[in-house]
Amino acid sequence: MFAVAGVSKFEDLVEAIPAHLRLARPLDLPHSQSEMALSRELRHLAEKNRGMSELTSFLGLGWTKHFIPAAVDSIVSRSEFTTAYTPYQAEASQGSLQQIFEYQTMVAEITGMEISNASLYDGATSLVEGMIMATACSKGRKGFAIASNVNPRWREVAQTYAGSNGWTFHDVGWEAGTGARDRAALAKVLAGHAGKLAAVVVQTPNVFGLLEDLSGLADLAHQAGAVLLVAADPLACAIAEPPGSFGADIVVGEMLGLGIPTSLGGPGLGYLTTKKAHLRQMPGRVVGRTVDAEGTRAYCLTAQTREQHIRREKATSNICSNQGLMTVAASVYLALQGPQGLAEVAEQCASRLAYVRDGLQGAKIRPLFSGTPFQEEAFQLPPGSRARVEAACKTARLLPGIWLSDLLPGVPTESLLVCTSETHSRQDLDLLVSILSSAGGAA
Amino acid sequence: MFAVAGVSKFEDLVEAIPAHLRLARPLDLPHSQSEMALSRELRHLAEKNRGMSELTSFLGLGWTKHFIPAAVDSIVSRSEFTTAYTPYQAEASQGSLQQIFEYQTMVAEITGMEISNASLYDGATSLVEGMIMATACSKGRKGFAIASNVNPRWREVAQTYAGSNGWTFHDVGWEAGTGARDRAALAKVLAGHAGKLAAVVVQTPNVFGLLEDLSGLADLAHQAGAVLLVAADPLACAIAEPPGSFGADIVVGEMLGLGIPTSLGGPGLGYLTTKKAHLRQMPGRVVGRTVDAEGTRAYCLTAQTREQHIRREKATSNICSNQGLMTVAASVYLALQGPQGLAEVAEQCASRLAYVRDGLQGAKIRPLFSGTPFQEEAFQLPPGSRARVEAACKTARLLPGIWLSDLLPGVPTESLLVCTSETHSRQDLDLLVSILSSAGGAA
Amino acid sequence: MPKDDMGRTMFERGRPGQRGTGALEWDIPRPGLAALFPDKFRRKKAPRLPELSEGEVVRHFVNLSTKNHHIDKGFYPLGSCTMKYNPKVHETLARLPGFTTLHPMQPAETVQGALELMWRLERMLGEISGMQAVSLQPAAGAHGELTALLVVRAWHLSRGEDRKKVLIPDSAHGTNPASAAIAGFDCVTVKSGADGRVDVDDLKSKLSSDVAAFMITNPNTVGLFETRVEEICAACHSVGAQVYMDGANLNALVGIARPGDLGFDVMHFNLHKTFTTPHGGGGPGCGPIGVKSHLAPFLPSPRVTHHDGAYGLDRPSTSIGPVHGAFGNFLMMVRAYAYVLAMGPEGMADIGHTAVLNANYLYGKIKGSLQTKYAGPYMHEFVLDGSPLKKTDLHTSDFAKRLLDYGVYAPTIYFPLIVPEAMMIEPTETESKATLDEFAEIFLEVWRQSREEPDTVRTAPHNLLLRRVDDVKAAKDLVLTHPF
Amino acid sequence: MPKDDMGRTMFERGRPGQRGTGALEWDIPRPGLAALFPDKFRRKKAPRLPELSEGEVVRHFVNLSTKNHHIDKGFYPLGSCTMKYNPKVHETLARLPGFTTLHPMQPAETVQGALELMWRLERMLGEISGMQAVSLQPAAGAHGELTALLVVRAWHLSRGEDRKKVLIPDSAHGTNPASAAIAGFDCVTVKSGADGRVDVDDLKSKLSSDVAAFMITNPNTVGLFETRVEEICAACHSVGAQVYMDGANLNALVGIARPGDLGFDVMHFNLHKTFTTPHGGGGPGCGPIGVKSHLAPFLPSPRVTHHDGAYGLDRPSTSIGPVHGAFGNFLMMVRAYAYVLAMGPEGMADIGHTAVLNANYLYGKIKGSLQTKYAGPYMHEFVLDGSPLKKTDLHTSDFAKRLLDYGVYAPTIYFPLIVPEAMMIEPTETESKATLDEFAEIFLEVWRQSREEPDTVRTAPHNLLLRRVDDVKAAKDLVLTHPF
Ligand SMILES: Cc1ncc(COP(=O)(O)O)c(C=O)c1O
Ligand SMILES: Cc1ncc(COP(=O)(O)O)c(C=O)c1O
Repeated sequence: MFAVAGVSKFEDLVEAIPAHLRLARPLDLPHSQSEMALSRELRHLAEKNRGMSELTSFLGLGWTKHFIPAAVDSIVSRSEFTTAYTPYQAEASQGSLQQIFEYQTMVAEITGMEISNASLYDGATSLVEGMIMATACSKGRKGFAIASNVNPRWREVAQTYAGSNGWTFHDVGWEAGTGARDRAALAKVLAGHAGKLAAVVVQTPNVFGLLEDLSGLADLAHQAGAVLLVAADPLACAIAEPPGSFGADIVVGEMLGLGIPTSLGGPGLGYLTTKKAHLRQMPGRVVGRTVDAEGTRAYCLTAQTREQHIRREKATSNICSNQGLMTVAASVYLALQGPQGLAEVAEQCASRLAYVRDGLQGAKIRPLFSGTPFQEEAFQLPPGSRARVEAACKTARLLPGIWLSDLLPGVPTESLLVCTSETHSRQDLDLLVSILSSAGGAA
Repeated sequence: MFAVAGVSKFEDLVEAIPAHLRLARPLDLPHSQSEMALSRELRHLAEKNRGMSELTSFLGLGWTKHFIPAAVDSIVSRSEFTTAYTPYQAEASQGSLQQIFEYQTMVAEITGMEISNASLYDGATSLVEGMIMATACSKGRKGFAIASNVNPRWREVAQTYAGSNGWTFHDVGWEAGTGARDRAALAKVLAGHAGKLAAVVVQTPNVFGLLEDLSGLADLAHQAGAVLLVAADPLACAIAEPPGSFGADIVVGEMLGLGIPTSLGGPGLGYLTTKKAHLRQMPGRVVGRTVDAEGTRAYCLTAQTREQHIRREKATSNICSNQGLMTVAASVYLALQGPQGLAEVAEQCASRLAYVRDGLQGAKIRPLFSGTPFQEEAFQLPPGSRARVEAACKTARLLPGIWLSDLLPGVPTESLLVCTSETHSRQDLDLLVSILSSAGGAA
Repeated sequence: MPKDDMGRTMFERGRPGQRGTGALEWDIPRPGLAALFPDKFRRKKAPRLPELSEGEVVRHFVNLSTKNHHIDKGFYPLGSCTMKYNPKVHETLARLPGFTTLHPMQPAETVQGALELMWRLERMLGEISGMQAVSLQPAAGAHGELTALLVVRAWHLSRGEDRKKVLIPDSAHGTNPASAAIAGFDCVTVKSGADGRVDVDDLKSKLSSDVAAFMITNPNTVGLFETRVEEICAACHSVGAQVYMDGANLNALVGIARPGDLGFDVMHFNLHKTFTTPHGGGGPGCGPIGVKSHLAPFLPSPRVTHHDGAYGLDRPSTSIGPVHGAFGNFLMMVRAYAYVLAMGPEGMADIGHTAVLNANYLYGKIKGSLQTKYAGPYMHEFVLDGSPLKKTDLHTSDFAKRLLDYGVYAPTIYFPLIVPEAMMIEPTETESKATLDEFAEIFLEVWRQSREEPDTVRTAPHNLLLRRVDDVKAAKDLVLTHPF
Repeated sequence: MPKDDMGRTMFERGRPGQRGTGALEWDIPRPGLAALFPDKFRRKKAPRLPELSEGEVVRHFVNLSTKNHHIDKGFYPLGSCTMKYNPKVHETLARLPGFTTLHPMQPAETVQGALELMWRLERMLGEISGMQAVSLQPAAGAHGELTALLVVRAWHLSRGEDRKKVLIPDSAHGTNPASAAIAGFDCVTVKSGADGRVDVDDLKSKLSSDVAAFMITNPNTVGLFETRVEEICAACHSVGAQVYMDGANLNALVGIARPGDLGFDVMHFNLHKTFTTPHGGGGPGCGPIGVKSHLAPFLPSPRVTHHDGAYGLDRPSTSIGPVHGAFGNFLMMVRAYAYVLAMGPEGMADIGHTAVLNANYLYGKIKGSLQTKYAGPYMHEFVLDGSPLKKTDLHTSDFAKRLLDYGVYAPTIYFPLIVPEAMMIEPTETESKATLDEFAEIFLEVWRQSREEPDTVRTAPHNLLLRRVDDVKAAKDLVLTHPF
């Protein structure tokens, strides 16, 4: 092969690398291992974790464990989807292209919006992309009226991007009673920053797991010349009126859970849907329907003049590789469930939370807020009970939820954010209720 | 749909079933379960077993655990292979057909024979099919000179078929020193049943794990007008001279282990290879190479006039469905290993046994026989030690092997048949040696 | 290039020394082959296996795979084969390490879950079939037939009778006579009547005290329920013969009628048909047998037992002995068990209902073209008489090949033997009306072509990777392994 | 029928009420939606998701899937994308429940294995790249670029400097300027010289104390190593600018040279290229960044720590903060870790060697047709100048489409921008010589057709399921969701 390559030895091929810059020693890495040996090692590492099949977990915060039908992975693992690249050559990539088109349709339907992109990295970065998009939609404004009850993990990521983008965040607190965004506070921000706001940013369900009432919000935002950016849980949208019905301009969020395992939070699947009028400001890939030279229906990447490979520093986003295969997982999941199945899963999640709430009622443990929860809710345990609860849970191999105060300033230290799903059996729920009632009940 | 079906209601369609014979009640079965619930139940059943990933096992007897590269199941699980039927329509089944053709080639190569069929149920039934075939090759003779050191589990199955087929078994014992078939005894049987023997039947490695020296055996059989039927371990054939080199007429055996997990012994994969001259007596499907109408290379089922759907009661076998998908597993495994990889696995197995033998040597635990083992060997523990060994193994979650006397009359009660493979780490081997040495060592 | 590449084997790719697996670890001393085996045992010439990288192996098999039709691709109307959808969860569950890593010689206390599953599945099959004892051991339908006949033989022998004959209808599947022959019986053919069912008079005329069993498929192979089943069973029993039901077509009956209630003594199941374990390109299947209690003592050993909450194994002395080296195709049982759980009593009843409706609907859609020889309504399948094709000098096989061009598989052809140019169509219950409609459209179009442009049909297929495959040449040349 | 069926969506199949999952168990009371949500929150009109059985869903996606080219099917010479074989064991390991069932908010003591894996992988990437600290958090290459630039910005700010400019060669990938813009920088383009490498004089002329960083791809996008890398780094450092290496082409260097040793301060890795995590039709990727120690305090939080045998998490106050909601694409890290273990030091060195040899061999085979603009030898890829196609009025895109007809994918086209009608070919190290030879043959044949029968090329593809797809119409009509 060297002769054809026009050289006589390997070194001739890399003569452009100054000799003193070449690596003169073998890399200091573990020795090459057989598949058997490395499988053993990885299994060993996996066994050092206590996964949710071993622990009974009520952790949520947008990364929710749902049951995933076997058909999902059976499709996802087909190398036709797994080992393909971004579908550049449409004629040899109709599989991925049509699948993305169908995904776009389903996400748009679920959120009640007109169009969707082909995916973003995760929920948190989808919020950031939504904000970048909002600045573009508002001709460069950089202020955000952002609810304090947006997932703090997502807000933190937005904060990371804020400095370099010159963004200012105007926090809108929550109402002490309902846990919903404070309408008066929002009015104040809107009034106080007229002409400067790119977007009003809210999340539903919010970090407390409570549905935000979106009615009238779009008008308020639009009157301020801002767009309405809503982070929404797609599963909640199966049974709750979606942001699109309330005139939201941009909807973002996380699809993990719907066909996608929690996997320490990644790979997840960020989505972004919007109005057709905002297409030119939308980040990321998008697939459109067209025909081939003979008029046969076909799909291809389109509206590419927004993207980095064409517009470079003027692109709507820097995103290139996104979460392609995760859209396959979500598409298969949603197609299997259909409207009925998805609604039933959502109803199961909410009903199981209601069961827990009812159970805790007996031990006088009440929700922190009076708002309407979907599948997650903060419960107020008696002061000083946290250590007792933690000890009891450890023994029972149970993760009871997230202590809100670890996440968010301004909440009592004994607020526990509990997330239920269809995967929790009645026994799981009873166990949680009994532990919280005895260890965390009124002393 | 009923209108098109020409009826007005379902009952009209089944009017041929006398009403009083119809089932008037729902079946008494567990209620329909969701995929989530039934997955839980099956996982629960699976967890009630102690598999070989939890136990350190030295069980063999032809069902040997080998490491299976991930690529095997990634191919096997493709629905193109999993959900296809027997490749009747060649033009729409070239995938399975070519795969079987390649499988046939590899099994023929490994056993050193000219042709192979497309599979049989398992090793035991492959022996039976070989015997049925032998009767056909010998124009209906029904006597078998069969070595007593053939796997007794397989012999038992042959026994089940013997009565209805009118077979007589003439047992050929083993040599007390080497464990190999007793040559003198064989000579006697051959002489004593001249004109009546369909086949001489031996196995290599035999039930003691020892290679049988096949030289001269074919001549002896042929002189008696019988065929030489050899049950052979395909992995041993990677490094041991295969039966084909010694003139065997029919070679049968089990491929489980080579890409196929042990799975309580099934599905396994019975194979049968033979000489081209015996094709007309061969049981089961076979694929041949041909061309299509334009001369393009193609494959199809062939030599079907031997089979039940054509010949009915005169068929060479009743087999119809066989172990198709398991031939995919074996084919991918063998293709991945290639001659080098397969030989290395075989060498690993044999070397690990040698390591155990060396280790036991120190505790004066010797092999029962002096023959040459492949990956399995019987060790003679001191009289009365079995209970001690069993107790120690239970504590160590170890299955040390098979007690030969449970399987075979005429062997000491403390002979332990130990099987090693490349999956045993040095620690596994050391553990076995130490337990056998202390609990089973000379008291 | 794609065309040139057709049929190229692994043996024609790769390069010497390449392998698709990494070298193994030698954490123990390596004595070397010479130290392990005396020279006389050592292999001199390595088997000519392929020498390829993992990527090349995968690419080879992935590309091969796409040359198959399969259920997940499209309609598969193979009569008698029950090509229904195989739920994906079965594949996941059958791969649980708690099932796949079990060794058949493990002590029973370490395989309680597996034994429990088998024990329960036996009882489920018993309930579904109305049989009183079940053995899961046979590895496929034909194996079940043979096993069942050995059981019948053992029962007769236990009563001091060495009966020699088995009666089989002329419409029977080839495995029936083949199994009977291997079980040591002489086969006697029973004629079908004008209605496609057993000619009961012919049957009666052939019954005698030398008849061990009558093997009958029900619904039979032309898709008809044997309406006179009670009379048939009574006639057989009156001469001491057993009645065997080939259960390949059980899909039509589940939840509607039970073989045991119909009077059968013994039957086999095809888990790879009725219980949707995947066909795997020709197996593995699983062919349990069910028997009435008088035959139970003779079932293959070992038997799974259940006492005081513990599962165990028993080898009754009355048993015919084992018919498989281990327990049969265990992982297929896992799949079937999951299927029964998913279905439940309601789902089970739907199977038969929908399968029957689909078959009759489809026949209703296409009967303007080819027709059946025997009048319906049918159970789960129907068999067309292809003789009218002869008018334009065509055969059923031509018609079948042309169907392939439209992305569907062909029906089972030339079986059963009692229908000329037979074309046996079984849509199954998992196909939607839309798919049946599409198939009907294709069928009618090929029928049109058969009359108006028969050459198109005669030279089919046209749209596949290959044109008509020359099976005559295959049988003549007999190239059965790669010629190195 | 297959043709008619092309492009038919799930929304055009199925029937109302159908679903592909069974009903769930209600082992708790079912309050009903009305009891759960006040009316104002309840959804009035259900989303129009498909209504299909499991079998129909599976058939739909299986059939869709086969309309893709993919690595396991054939050669995929996409330049800059490193389409190498993805070992199957990675897929198995990344599906272990001990990895997939983890929640990002679990206490560290319950995810020790995951943290250990990340900690080790960081160090492995550090050793491979010669960088001193690594963050695995960015979800793809572009995300890594952006993260790295935020780190650089934070470093400058920590020194009291708010630098505004980032220099980027004209040959750079589009993500480089796009990332720089989102990181708040102004982009300044640096010209490429006549040899295809950075024009160092132009670079120097643009360097100033307002330059935060110079982003450079090495080997660069025409497949050439930046020979003057030391001089470049020195020049940048002399004005206090950081040098960033886009590591998309790291595959060419592994085991041969290390970016850290070359003088770079910061870089990103594409685990989905060099470390062979599968591309998934456009992700998920994983784009770790590596930095020299002075930048380490600014890496994204949380950081994985290791003290006294226990792994934990730390959120240093100097950090730029998180760039992902959790830890990044964790399962991709699992795959990359397995890959490094499989390769070991020896295997790692082979990657670069074989990738470079394969690229130069392939160019040697085809250079009689189209040629590169810049002289080689090349590293892992080369870029052909497609302008000669204009003689017969063809474009690189036509040539690409015709290649598809032969069962291979097309090269990356029209990138980099400095080569007219660019065609960028990266064979990778996992392709065999036989495959390269086959591709060369195809390429030369298409070249012949380009001159002798240009219409064949202009109207390609001819052998695929579709003819040329009309992307102009797509961009005009903008049908981005199914029109119900
Ligand atoms: C009616 C009938 N009986 C028996 C069999 C044999 O079953 P198996 O292929 O499982 O051995 C078949 C298989 O096609 C069949 O259709
Ligand atoms: C040179 C170069 N830089 C950066 C990127 C962006 O990487 P990613 O797609 O992972 O965001 C690519 C991807 O193609 C690339 O080729």
